[in-house]
Amino acid sequence: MQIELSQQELLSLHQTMVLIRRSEERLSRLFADGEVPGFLHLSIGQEAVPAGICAALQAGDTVASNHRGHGHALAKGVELRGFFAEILGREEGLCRGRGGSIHVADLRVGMLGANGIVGGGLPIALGSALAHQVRRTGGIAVAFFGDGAMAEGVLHECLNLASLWKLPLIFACENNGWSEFSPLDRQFAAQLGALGNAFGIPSVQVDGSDVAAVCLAANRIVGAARRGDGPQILECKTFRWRGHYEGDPQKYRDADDLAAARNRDPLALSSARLVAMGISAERIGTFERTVEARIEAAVEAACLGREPDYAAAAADVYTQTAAGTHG
Amino acid sequence: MQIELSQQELLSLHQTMVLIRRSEERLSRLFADGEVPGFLHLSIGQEAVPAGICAALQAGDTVASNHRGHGHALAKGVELRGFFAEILGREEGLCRGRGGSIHVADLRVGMLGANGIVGGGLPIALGSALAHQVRRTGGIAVAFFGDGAMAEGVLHECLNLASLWKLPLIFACENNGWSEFSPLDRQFAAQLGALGNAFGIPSVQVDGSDVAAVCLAANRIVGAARRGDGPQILECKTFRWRGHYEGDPQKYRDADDLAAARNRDPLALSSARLVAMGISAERIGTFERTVEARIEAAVEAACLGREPDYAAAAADVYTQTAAGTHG
Amino acid sequence: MAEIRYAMAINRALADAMLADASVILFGEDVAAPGGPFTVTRGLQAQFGAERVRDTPISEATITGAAVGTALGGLKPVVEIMFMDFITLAMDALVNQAAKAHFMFGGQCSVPMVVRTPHGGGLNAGPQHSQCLEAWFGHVPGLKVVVPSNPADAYGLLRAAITDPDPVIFVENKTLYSMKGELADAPQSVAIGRARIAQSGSDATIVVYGASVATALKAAISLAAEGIAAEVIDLRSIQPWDERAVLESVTKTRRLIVAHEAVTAFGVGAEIAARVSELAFGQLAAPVFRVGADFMPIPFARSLEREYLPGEADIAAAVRRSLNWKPNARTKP
Amino acid sequence: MAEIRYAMAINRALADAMLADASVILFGEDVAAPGGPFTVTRGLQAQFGAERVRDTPISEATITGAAVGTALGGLKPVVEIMFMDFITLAMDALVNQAAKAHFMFGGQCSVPMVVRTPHGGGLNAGPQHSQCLEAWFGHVPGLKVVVPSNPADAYGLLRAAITDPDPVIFVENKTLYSMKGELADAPQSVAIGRARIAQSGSDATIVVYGASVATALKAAISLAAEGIAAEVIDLRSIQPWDERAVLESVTKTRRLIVAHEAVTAFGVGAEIAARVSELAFGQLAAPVFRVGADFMPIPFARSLEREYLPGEADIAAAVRRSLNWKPNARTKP
Ligand SMILES: Cc1ncc(C[n+]2csc(CCOP(=O)(O)OP(=O)(O)O)c2C)c(N)n1
Ligand SMILES: Cc1ncc(C[n+]2csc(CCOP(=O)(O)OP(=O)(O)O)c2C)c(N)n1
Ligand SMILES: [Mg+2]
Ligand SMILES: [Mg+2]
Repeated sequence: MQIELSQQELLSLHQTMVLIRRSEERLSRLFADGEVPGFLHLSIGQEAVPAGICAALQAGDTVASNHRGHGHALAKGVELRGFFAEILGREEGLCRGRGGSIHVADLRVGMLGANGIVGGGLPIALGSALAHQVRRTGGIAVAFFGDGAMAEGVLHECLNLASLWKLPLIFACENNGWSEFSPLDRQFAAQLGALGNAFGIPSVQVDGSDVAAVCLAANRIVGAARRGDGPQILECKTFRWRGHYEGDPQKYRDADDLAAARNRDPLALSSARLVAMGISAERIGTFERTVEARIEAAVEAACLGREPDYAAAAADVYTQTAAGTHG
Repeated sequence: MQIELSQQELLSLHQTMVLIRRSEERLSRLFADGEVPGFLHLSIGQEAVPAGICAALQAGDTVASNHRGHGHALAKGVELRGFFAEILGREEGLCRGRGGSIHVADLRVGMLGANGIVGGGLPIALGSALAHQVRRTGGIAVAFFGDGAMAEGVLHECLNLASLWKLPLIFACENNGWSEFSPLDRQFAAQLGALGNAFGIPSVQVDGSDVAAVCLAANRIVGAARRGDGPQILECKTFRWRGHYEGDPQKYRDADDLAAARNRDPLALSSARLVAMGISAERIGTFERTVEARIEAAVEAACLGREPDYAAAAADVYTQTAAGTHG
Repeated sequence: MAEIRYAMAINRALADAMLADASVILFGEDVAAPGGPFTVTRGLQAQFGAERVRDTPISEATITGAAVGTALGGLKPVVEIMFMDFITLAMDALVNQAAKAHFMFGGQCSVPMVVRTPHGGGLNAGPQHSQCLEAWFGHVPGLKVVVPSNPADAYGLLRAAITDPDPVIFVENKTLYSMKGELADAPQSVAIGRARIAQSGSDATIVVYGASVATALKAAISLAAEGIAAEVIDLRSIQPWDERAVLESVTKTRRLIVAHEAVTAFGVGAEIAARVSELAFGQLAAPVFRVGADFMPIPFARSLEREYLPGEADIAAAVRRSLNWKPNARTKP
Repeated sequence: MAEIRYAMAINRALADAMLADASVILFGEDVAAPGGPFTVTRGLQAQFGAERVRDTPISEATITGAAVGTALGGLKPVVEIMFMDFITLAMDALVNQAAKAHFMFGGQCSVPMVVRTPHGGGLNAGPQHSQCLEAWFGHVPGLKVVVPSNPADAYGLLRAAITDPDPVIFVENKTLYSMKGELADAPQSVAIGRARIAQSGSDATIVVYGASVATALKAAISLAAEGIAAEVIDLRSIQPWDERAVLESVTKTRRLIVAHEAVTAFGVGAEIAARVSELAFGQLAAPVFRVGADFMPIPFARSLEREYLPGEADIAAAVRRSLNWKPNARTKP
C-alpha cells in the first residue's frame, strides 16, 4: 500500500486544486458582473476533496455530484471551455446552456452531472456502480454529497443496497458543517462512520483540507472497491469559505467560523508542503500562472459563445433516433 | 422500575392476545368464505408485540400502524364491531367501508390507522409525537413497522428528526424475518439497534413471542419517552405464521421455518406461564371462550351491516364545514 | 399464434428482450426469486441468473434512481414499482432525473430505462393500492407513458419500451393480468405513439387505453344493438398520444368520448378533450364528453368500488348523450 | 391600507395566524433561524419561539408526513417545501396520506395542514428549480391547491388555507415575492374556490392564476389599444376552481383563453378547456385556446428561459386568434 505521494503526484494534485480555486474565483467575478445566470454555489476552500479523490480514479470511473459540483467536474477532467460556456449559458456549453452550474456534466469523462436535488446523485451513482459490476468494466462509481444530504432518506437506502450488493461505490461526503444556512449539529444526529458501521460499510475520516491525506485515503478505498470489497465511505472534514450561494450575506455565520475555515486553506497547505519538499515558490507560481492562463483562455472563448438555439433544445426533449423522436 | 407483572396484568395481556388471535382466525375463515374483499394480512404468531406494547400505553397515546395492523388496532382498543364491519366493507365499519383491513383506524382510541404504504406510518407517528410534545399532552406516539420497512428511507429521516427534536416516539419494529416473500438477510444489511446507536437512540431487543418480556420492556421505554428522554427503539423478534397475505401459497418458505415459528407460540407460552402461576387451564379456557363470544357477537353484528352509502362517500372527500365542503 | 395471458405476454417480452440484448437487466421488490407479486417475472431469475434479475429491498426511490444511473452506465434496466400508488416514492428519480437527463445535459446521453407498474382497481385493494396516476407523467416532458390493453400489445409495446432510448413508464392493469389473447409465434415490437382502431364505426369515436378498451368494446356491442356504430380507438400510449389517429376518426364521426378509469378531473381525458375541442372545433357535432372516475379516492368496499369504477354503461351513456346532443341545448353545469 | 410585498404579505399572514391560533406551527428547511430562503418566514421564530417555528433537516418526505401526524394530533402545521420541484420527494405523504385520511377513515378526522411551496421560472434556476407542477395535485381528490397572484390574495388565501380543515397546497411564485400591492390594515381571509375578476371585458375571457395574472393584465392593456376588451379572471385556486365564474364570463364573451406558466400538455389549462368546451359548447364562438410552456424541461440559459416562458405576447396572440377565428376555418393540427 502506498503511504506517500511522489513530488510529481503532489504537484499534480496542487495543480487540480489551483484549477478549481481560480476557476471559481473567476466565476465569482463573472457572477458579480452579472454574467452568470441563476444560482452559483462555489466550493472554494473544499478543493482538496475533489482533487484528492479524483486523482485516485481512472478515466472509466464515474462520479455523480451535487449542487456544489464545479470541483468534482474539474477534477474529473471535464472540458474547460465547455465548462465555462455552460455556466455562462452558451450553446458551446457542455450541456448546450440548458443546465447551468447546477447541472454541469461531461459523460465522456465519467462526470454524470451536478444535481439540483440534494441526495439526488446518490442513487444515480449507485446505479452506475451496478453497471460497472454487471458489465465488469473494472470501474467504480463515486457519489459526492454534502453533510446536509445525510438527512435525506436515499442515503440510508443506498447504504443498504450498496452493502447488500457489494457494489463498487464510494460514498464521498464533503462535510463542511453547513446545510445552506443551518449548522450540522441542528441537521443531523449521527456520525456517518457509525451509520456505515451499522451497514457493514468501512469508513475513513480524513482532513479534507489536506489533499495528500485525501488522496492517500482515496487510493486505499478506491482500490478496495475496485477489488470487489464492496462500498466504502470517505468522509472529508472541510470548510466552505463562501456563502451557500454567491450573494449570500451569511448573517447566520460568525467571524470565528469563517476565520477557522480560512485557516485551513488547502492550497496554502499544499504550497507549503511543496516548498518544504524543495520546490521553489517561484516554480509553483509559474505553474499556477499556467493554470490561470488556461482558465483565461477558456473563459474568453466561452464568453464569445453563441446564445443557445431554442428550436434545437425544443426538438431534443427525447433522443432523436433514425425512426424519429418517438423511436 | 417494575421487574415483574402481576397475575392480573398477565391475564389481561393473555386476553388481548386471544382477542387478536381469535379475531384473525375468524377473519381467515371469513376470507376463505369470500366475505372479505381485497387483501388480508394476518399477524397470527405476532400477537405478543401489540399486546405487550399497547398494555404499556395510556388512552391518550397514539399509534400509527402498517399493512399488518389488526393486532395494533385491537390491542389499542378499537371498537370490535366497527373493526369487523370495516374489514367486511360495511357502512358500520370504523371507516364506513372505505378503507378496509389495510386502513383500519379509530382516532378515538389513538389508533391513527393501518397503512398501505410500507414505512408510511413512520412520519405520521413522528408528527403525532411532535403534537404531543408541543401540546404537552403527556402522551407519546408509537410507530409499528416491520423489518421490511427498515429499508425505506423514511426510517432514517425519522430516526434523525426524532433524535434531534427529542420526540416522545417509540420505534416499534416487528421483525418477523420476512418482507413479503423475501427473507430479511437479503433485504437489510444493518441491525436496527446499531442504527439507533448511530443516532443516539437507545434500543432494546426482546423476544417478541414472550408477551411479558415485551410488556416489561415497553413499560421501561414508554416511561423514558414520556419523561422526555426522547425517542426509543423496541425491536421484537417475532414470527409470521401465515403467508404474507391470505391465499399466499408460501412456496418460498420451507417447512423448518414454519415449524420454528409455530414453536414459539406466544399464546401457548403465555398459557403455560399462567398455569405455572396457579391459574387453572379451565379458568383460562372459560376466559378464552368469553373473548370468543365477544368476537362472535361482533362478527354477527358486522355481517348484518349495510352496504356503504356511495353518495355519502362521494360527498365526504373534504371535511364538511358550516360554510360548505370547500370551507 | 397461440393464446397467452397478459401477465405471461409481459413475461415473454422480458425474456425475449433479455435474450436479445445482454444489457437488459431487471430489478425490483420480489421480482426475482419470488417471481413478482402478480407472477409477471416468474422464472426469469432462473433463466437469466441472479446478476441480471435482482430482488431489491423496499426502497422505491433508490430502485428508480439506480435505474437512471444504470441506464447512464450502458445497461437497459427494467424496474418494477409494485403498485402504481408507490410511484409517489419515486417521483424525484423519474421527474427530476430520468426525464431531464437527456435534455438537461445537452443531449450527451440517453436514459433507456423502463418502469413497469400496475394501476387500477377491481381488486378491492383500497385507496392506496388502486390509483391510476398516469396523467401526472403525461405532464412531464422527457417521459413516455405506455398503457397496453391486451396481451399482444403488452408484448409488443414492452419490447419497444425496452429498446426505446428514453425513459418509459409502462403501466399495466391489474385486472388485465389474467386476460387471454393471441400472440404471434414470432411477435414484433409495437411502435410507441401509434393508436390502434380496436373497432371501426362511423357514429362516434371512443378514445380509451388500458383496461378501458375492453370496457369500451363491450359498450360498443350494446350500442350496436341500438344501431349506433361506435369507433373505438385504443391509444396504447398517452405520452405521446396519437393525435392524428384521433382527429382522423373524429373528422369522420364528429363525436368524441374519452374514457378512462382514472379520476376525470385533470386526467388524461382532459388533455385529449381540450386538444380535440380546439383542433376539431368546427367539425364536432357535440361536445367532447369525458368518462372517468368520480372525484374521490378509490373506495374499498365491493359495492363502493363497483359504483366508483367507470363501466360499460357509463361509456354507452356518454355516447348516447353525444348523439342526442342538440345544438341549442344547454348542458347544465 | 398599506403597500406590502407578496413575500411580506405571506409573512404577515403566518404571523397573524399564529397569533390568532396557538395550534398553528411552522417547520421546514431553513425557515426558522435563517427566515427562509426567500425571507418569507423571517422573524417568526424570534416572535413565536423555537417550539412553534422549527428548522428541519433536508428530509422532505418526513417533513410532509410529519405534518399529517401533527395535524391528526390537533395542531395546524404549515410546512415549507423550498422549491416545488422538491415536492417530488413528498408525494407519498401528500397523495397517499394527507389527501386520503379524511375520506379513507370514514370522516373520523381531518388533516388541517398547509404546504407552502414556490414554483415558476424567471430566475434562471434551471430544470430542477423552476417547475410548475400544480396540475398533478388538481388530479388528487382530497387536496386543495391555491395559487395567489398578488399580496392581498397571498395574505387572504393563506389565512383561509390555514383555517381550512383539509390539506392545502399553497403555491407561491418566486418572481412574485417582490411584487408590491395594497393590503388592508385588518385584512381578511379570502375564500378558497372563488375566482376574482381582475379586469372586466366583453370580447374574450382570459383565465389565469398566479404570476400569469399580471402577464394577462399586461396583455389586456395591449389588446385594449387595439380595441379588444379582454376579461381577465384570476382563478386564485385551481382545486377547486370556480367553474361558475368562468362559465358566466364565457357566456358573455363567447371566447376563452386559459394561460399558465406550466407546460401546456396535461396542465391545468387542459381541465379548464375540456370542461368549458363541454359545458359551453353551444355558446363558444371559437375554440378554447391554451397558452402554456412548450413541452420541454425549463431550460437554464437566459435566452432559452425567456423564450420558454409564456408571455404577454403569447396571451395577446391567443386572444387575437380567438377573435379572428372563422367558423369554417380548419385549424391545422
Ligand atoms: C431535495 C432538496 N432539498 C432542498 C434543497 C435546497 N438546498 C440546496 S443545497 C442545500 C444544502 C445542502 O447542504 P450540503 O449537502 O451540506 O451541501 P453544501 O451546500 O454544504 O455543499 C439545500 C437545503 C435541494 N436543492 N434539494
Ligand atoms: C411503499 C411500499 N412498497 C411496497 C409495498 C408492498 N408490500 C406490502 S407489505 C410488504 C412487505 C413488508 O414487510 P414488513 O415491513 O417486514 O412487514 P410484514 O409484512 O413482515 O409484517 C411489501 C413489500 C407497499 N405496500 N408499500
Ligand atoms: Mg454542507
Ligand atoms: Mg416482516
